Amino acid sequence: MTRTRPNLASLMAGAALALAAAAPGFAQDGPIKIGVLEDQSGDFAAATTVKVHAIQLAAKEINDAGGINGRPVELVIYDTQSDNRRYQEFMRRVLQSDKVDVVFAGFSSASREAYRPIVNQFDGLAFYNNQYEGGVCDNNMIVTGAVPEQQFSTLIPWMMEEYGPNVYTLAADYNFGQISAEWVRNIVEENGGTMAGEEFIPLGVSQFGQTIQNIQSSDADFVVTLLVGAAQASYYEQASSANVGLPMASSVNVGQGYEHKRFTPPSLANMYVTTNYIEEIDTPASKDFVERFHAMFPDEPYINQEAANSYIAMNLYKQMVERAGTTDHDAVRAVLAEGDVCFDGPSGNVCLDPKSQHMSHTIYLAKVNDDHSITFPKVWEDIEPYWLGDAGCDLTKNDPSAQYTPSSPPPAQ
Amino acid sequence: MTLNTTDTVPRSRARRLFSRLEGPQTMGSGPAFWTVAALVLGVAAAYPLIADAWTVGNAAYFLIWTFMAMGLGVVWGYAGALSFGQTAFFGLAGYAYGVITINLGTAYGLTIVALLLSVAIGGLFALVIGYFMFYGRIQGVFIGIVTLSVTLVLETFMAQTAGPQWRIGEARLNGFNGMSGMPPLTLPWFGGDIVLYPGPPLYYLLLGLVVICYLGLRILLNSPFGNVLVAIRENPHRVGMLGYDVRLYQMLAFGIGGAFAALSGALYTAWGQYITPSSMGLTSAALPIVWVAVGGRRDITATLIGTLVVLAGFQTLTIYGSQYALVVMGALLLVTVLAAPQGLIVGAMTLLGRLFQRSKT
Amino acid sequence: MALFQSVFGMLYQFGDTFAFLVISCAGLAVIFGMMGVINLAHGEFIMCGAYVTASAARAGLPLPLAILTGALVAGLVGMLVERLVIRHLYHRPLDSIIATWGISLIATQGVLIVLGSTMQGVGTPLGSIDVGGRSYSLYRLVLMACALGLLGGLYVLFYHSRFGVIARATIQKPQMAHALGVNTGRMYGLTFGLGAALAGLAGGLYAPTMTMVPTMGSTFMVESFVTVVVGGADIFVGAAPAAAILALIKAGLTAWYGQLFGQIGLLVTVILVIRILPGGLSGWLKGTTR
Amino acid sequence: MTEILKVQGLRKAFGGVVVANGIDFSLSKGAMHCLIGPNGAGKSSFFRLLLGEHAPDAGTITFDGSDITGLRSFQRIRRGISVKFQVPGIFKALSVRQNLEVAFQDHLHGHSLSATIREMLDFTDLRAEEMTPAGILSHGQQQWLEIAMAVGVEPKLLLLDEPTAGMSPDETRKTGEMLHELNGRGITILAVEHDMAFVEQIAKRVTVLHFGSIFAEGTITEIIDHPGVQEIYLGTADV
Repeated sequence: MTRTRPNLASLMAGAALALAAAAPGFAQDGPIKIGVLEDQSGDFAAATTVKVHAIQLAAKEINDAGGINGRPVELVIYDTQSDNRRYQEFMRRVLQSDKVDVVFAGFSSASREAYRPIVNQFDGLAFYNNQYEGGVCDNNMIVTGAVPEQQFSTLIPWMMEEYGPNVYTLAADYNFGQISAEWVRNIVEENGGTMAGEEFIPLGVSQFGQTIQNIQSSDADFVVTLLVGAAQASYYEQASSANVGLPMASSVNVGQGYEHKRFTPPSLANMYVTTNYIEEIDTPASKDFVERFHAMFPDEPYINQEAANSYIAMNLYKQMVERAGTTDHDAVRAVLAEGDVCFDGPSGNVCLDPKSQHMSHTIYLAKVNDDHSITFPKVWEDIEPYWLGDAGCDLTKNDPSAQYTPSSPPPAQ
Repeated sequence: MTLNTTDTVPRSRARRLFSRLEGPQTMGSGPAFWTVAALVLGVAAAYPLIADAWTVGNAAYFLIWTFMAMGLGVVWGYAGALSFGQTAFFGLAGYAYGVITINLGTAYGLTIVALLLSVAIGGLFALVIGYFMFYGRIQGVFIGIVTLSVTLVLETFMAQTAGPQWRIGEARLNGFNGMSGMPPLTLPWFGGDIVLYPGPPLYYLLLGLVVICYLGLRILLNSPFGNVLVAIRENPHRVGMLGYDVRLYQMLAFGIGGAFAALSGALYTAWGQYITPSSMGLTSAALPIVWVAVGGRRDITATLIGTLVVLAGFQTLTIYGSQYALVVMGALLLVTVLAAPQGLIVGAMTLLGRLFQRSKT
Repeated sequence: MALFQSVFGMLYQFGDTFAFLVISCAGLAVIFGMMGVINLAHGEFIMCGAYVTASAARAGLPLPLAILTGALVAGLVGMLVERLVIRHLYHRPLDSIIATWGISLIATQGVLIVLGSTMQGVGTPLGSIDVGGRSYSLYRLVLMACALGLLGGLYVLFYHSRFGVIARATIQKPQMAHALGVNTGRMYGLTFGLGAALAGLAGGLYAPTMTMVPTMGSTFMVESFVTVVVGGADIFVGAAPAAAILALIKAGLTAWYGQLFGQIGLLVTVILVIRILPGGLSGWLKGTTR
Repeated sequence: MTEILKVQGLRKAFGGVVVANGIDFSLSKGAMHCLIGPNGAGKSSFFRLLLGEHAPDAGTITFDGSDITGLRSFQRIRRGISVKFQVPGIFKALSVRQNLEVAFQDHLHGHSLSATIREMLDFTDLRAEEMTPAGILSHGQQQWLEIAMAVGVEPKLLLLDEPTAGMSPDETRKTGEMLHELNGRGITILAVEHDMAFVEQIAKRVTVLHFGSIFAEGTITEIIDHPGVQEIYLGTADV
């Protein structure tokens, strides 16, 4: 109805210009820009604000030491408000408008899946520094968080040996819970145990009367709790007041949401968690890390495993760029493919696996005592993220950009 | 506000249609309004030539949501039924687009077919829910409760479909983490398909769609159908006593609103190649109501402008105001309801109109 | 013995769900039933009560007193909110939904900014009892008693007290009450405050059993809305049987099909009830007795 | 003369309250008829039954030769029954013109719609208020607007529930003239009315309703002279 439309040719030219401008910058001068998308408000803020601080700490240390290849690090930080849509908006913004060299992004798996298509579209490079259900085989992603095979292949056999072969799993009814429960089930079977029960709880449920009764009437020796979110965390208080009295095993609690600090003792007593870092670890490297952290952020409530992973990821990226001599993603990945990208940090020595671009970990078994203090009955070193590589994901050869699970593995080559 | 009715005899069907672009149900009429509208459209069309790629893609993203808002404007502002569950149709269409495109691929413009099918599925589902409600004499706030319950049931159900058994053909529903891997809209073109990633081409497609939908709604709302809708909002009993089947009109309006929400949902999925159950959750369900309420629900122009302003405003607030964004959002709602119950944009337009009138006389 | 054990178990689960529904919906039911206002900030009044209770208890107040303090503070906040916002919206019920949702946003995020993302809770008191080889939390039994006490107390308050008679008269015939010299504005304020206080009481009672986060109120919302809607406008005739029926449905579905079906069952029930009994249970019960 | 409306054995009870107790009533084409009776006599309920807002427990309603007992309200309206309520049932936020458009657009289009609207504006003397929101008209004007809306659907039978309630004597007289004109055009009119002067002005015949039954029927003078009517009507009305 108006005649103001530009003609098609000029339109296409404009579009081409715009697209060319959108391609990731290859300038080798000026600062290295790092995008940070983490939830500083909303449901997840309790566990993720500390990740931003860890990245800021690493950036400061790197800059104080002369930057990466002489170029300073510059952070571009957005609050994603625990909202998947904000991840979509801001991932496009950091890649297209801020033209960052690398992004550190995401807490929930849903948020990662929300931004992953955008990273793929712009061929960006993103670090996901969270423990999760595993299985992401994507050339544009580097994952430093622990995955189920690392946490459960250590935790479950140890618990079965200590307390008995009958296992009851209580898991959040979504991807993380279901896939983790699948891992638990498989490992229990491999080790000759039996599942005394398995129950899935919808997100947001806060009343556990029936569940507690189900557990009590089963003959479980211990309960694997894979509960997520503030509402579901009410389980511990309610189970404790009903005097369930069974030991608990978990891969999510303590290491992430520091429930032992937030809940009133003894609701979490006798819980065992496999984590790759928590601030109670008393190695010299860890103590030093906590000290430096508190020097910069004196009011930090807790330094969790995600904070350590974020800090480690910054240093791994620094190393890869220095060895590649550029921030170009192909060059950086070529360094990763050499298979010797390692870093001896607060959680011990870790290395990146070229096939899956996931990270090996030292896994600490943390036990919550009656007064909610932490002891470490067991430590496993150099636990590999083996499953993806064994299942057929090899990012040095091809890039399916998909997420696999034990029940839907990569297609046979 | 200028009231304008055409007394002239429309000579043809087309003339009559265009005469309905203006009318008492929509604000803005006369050469001044249309000149401004044309100018705005001109600026919008020239926008990609001056703005950078991200800004254009981001503007396209904002445009995606306006359909759901305009649909809610019809249902709530014009037909008087506050639906809290437009996201049910949004989400359903999003998943439908994903399932269809993942299974059929992008050849022969099939993504466009998938888009249309998704809108039809969302619209049909809305008609079914509308039939259930309006023919069951559900009224007032209970419409909000039923629609909210519907969207929460869908969310709760979709959130637990992570297992491998939940697949439709090639498409895995993938539970709470959301479905991904669907292609963006793809136009068949000589010498290779045009893939509409967020950028100028998608922006122009969406801008065109917004113009078509906006003008189409103006015509619809000023038509006899729109007259009856507004009359139902004012006094449903009387409308029935004028010989109209009120339930049928309400159901149709609800179906239209649902189809618009579905259009947003399918476009959103194509835009981000991702759809998640939380897009049907409580927070998402409330957002369209905020846009429409703040902009002004009783006028489609105000709804359109208000939605864009609120979306852009809150994103800016999130970028610069961080965690205070949600507080400001709540405060804005309170201020709107208490100080400008007809909506901020309608309030501003009325004020402007009054000033304009005064300066003329 | 096994029979006794399972019967007691089922009764306990039913009572537990019943208590949760009654306690969490009472405040909403008073505000919706008496004033016709849909209060989307209901969950935030619950959160307010819970936070105040936890703070007071950890400051050394005995738990019952702390819970009452929580209810009182929530009630006062409710009266303030009524004064500033709700009062202007009695003739615009849809707008009051939006306004209360705005309040809810401000409260949730405001608490997050001011008090941080979590708060340490108070442990559940009273320990557990053993019945037939299973242990049950004693505090949950107290909650069941509280639910019954709450229903009784409200009945007495609204049908056998001066406040209740005036309140019901004011809400049914405001002009008449005004003409009779009742300060109707104050009655609205008090009624809304009572609803908020009941929400605060719910928060206080459940504070020892839950995680304390700014969004904790939202976990009460679905259940309380479902109960109020199924109950219908008259909370005394409708809410108690609605809670009983819903508790049966939810506890039954959860026991036999798991938590997912318990959740979905509630939502489907509310849709069907609205469709079949537009006036809710109370409308239906009254209709058949007229 | 043929019957336009025939009601046989109409019964309706709400719980224990009987609002229609076997009403037999008929109305011939072209009549101008008034329905009177004390408060609670069942006049409004009778209208609701005729309009299909309540379903009767027993009895049939025949309109213009066909049984409409099972039809929904809007279907009855489409057959040619129209109604004007006691409280003006207009669309207050819409302009006078829009009110009329909504009323007429279902069967009129384009030129004939505009012509009818103009005619009705003249008929009700609302020409000057065409663009005024109906909510700010005077009470009498609102009543006339609704009469115009009710007439515009071209009814065969027009039901009026206290058309002059709240009107000034001058407005009442003018309303009576309007009704005579409409009746002259062939519209059958059935009105519930309290104002006996107005009844005298318009009605040829009057039916008295009492406790849900027909108590008496006849010309206005017959009814006024009827001793029983005076007793029940005045007796109750005076309280």
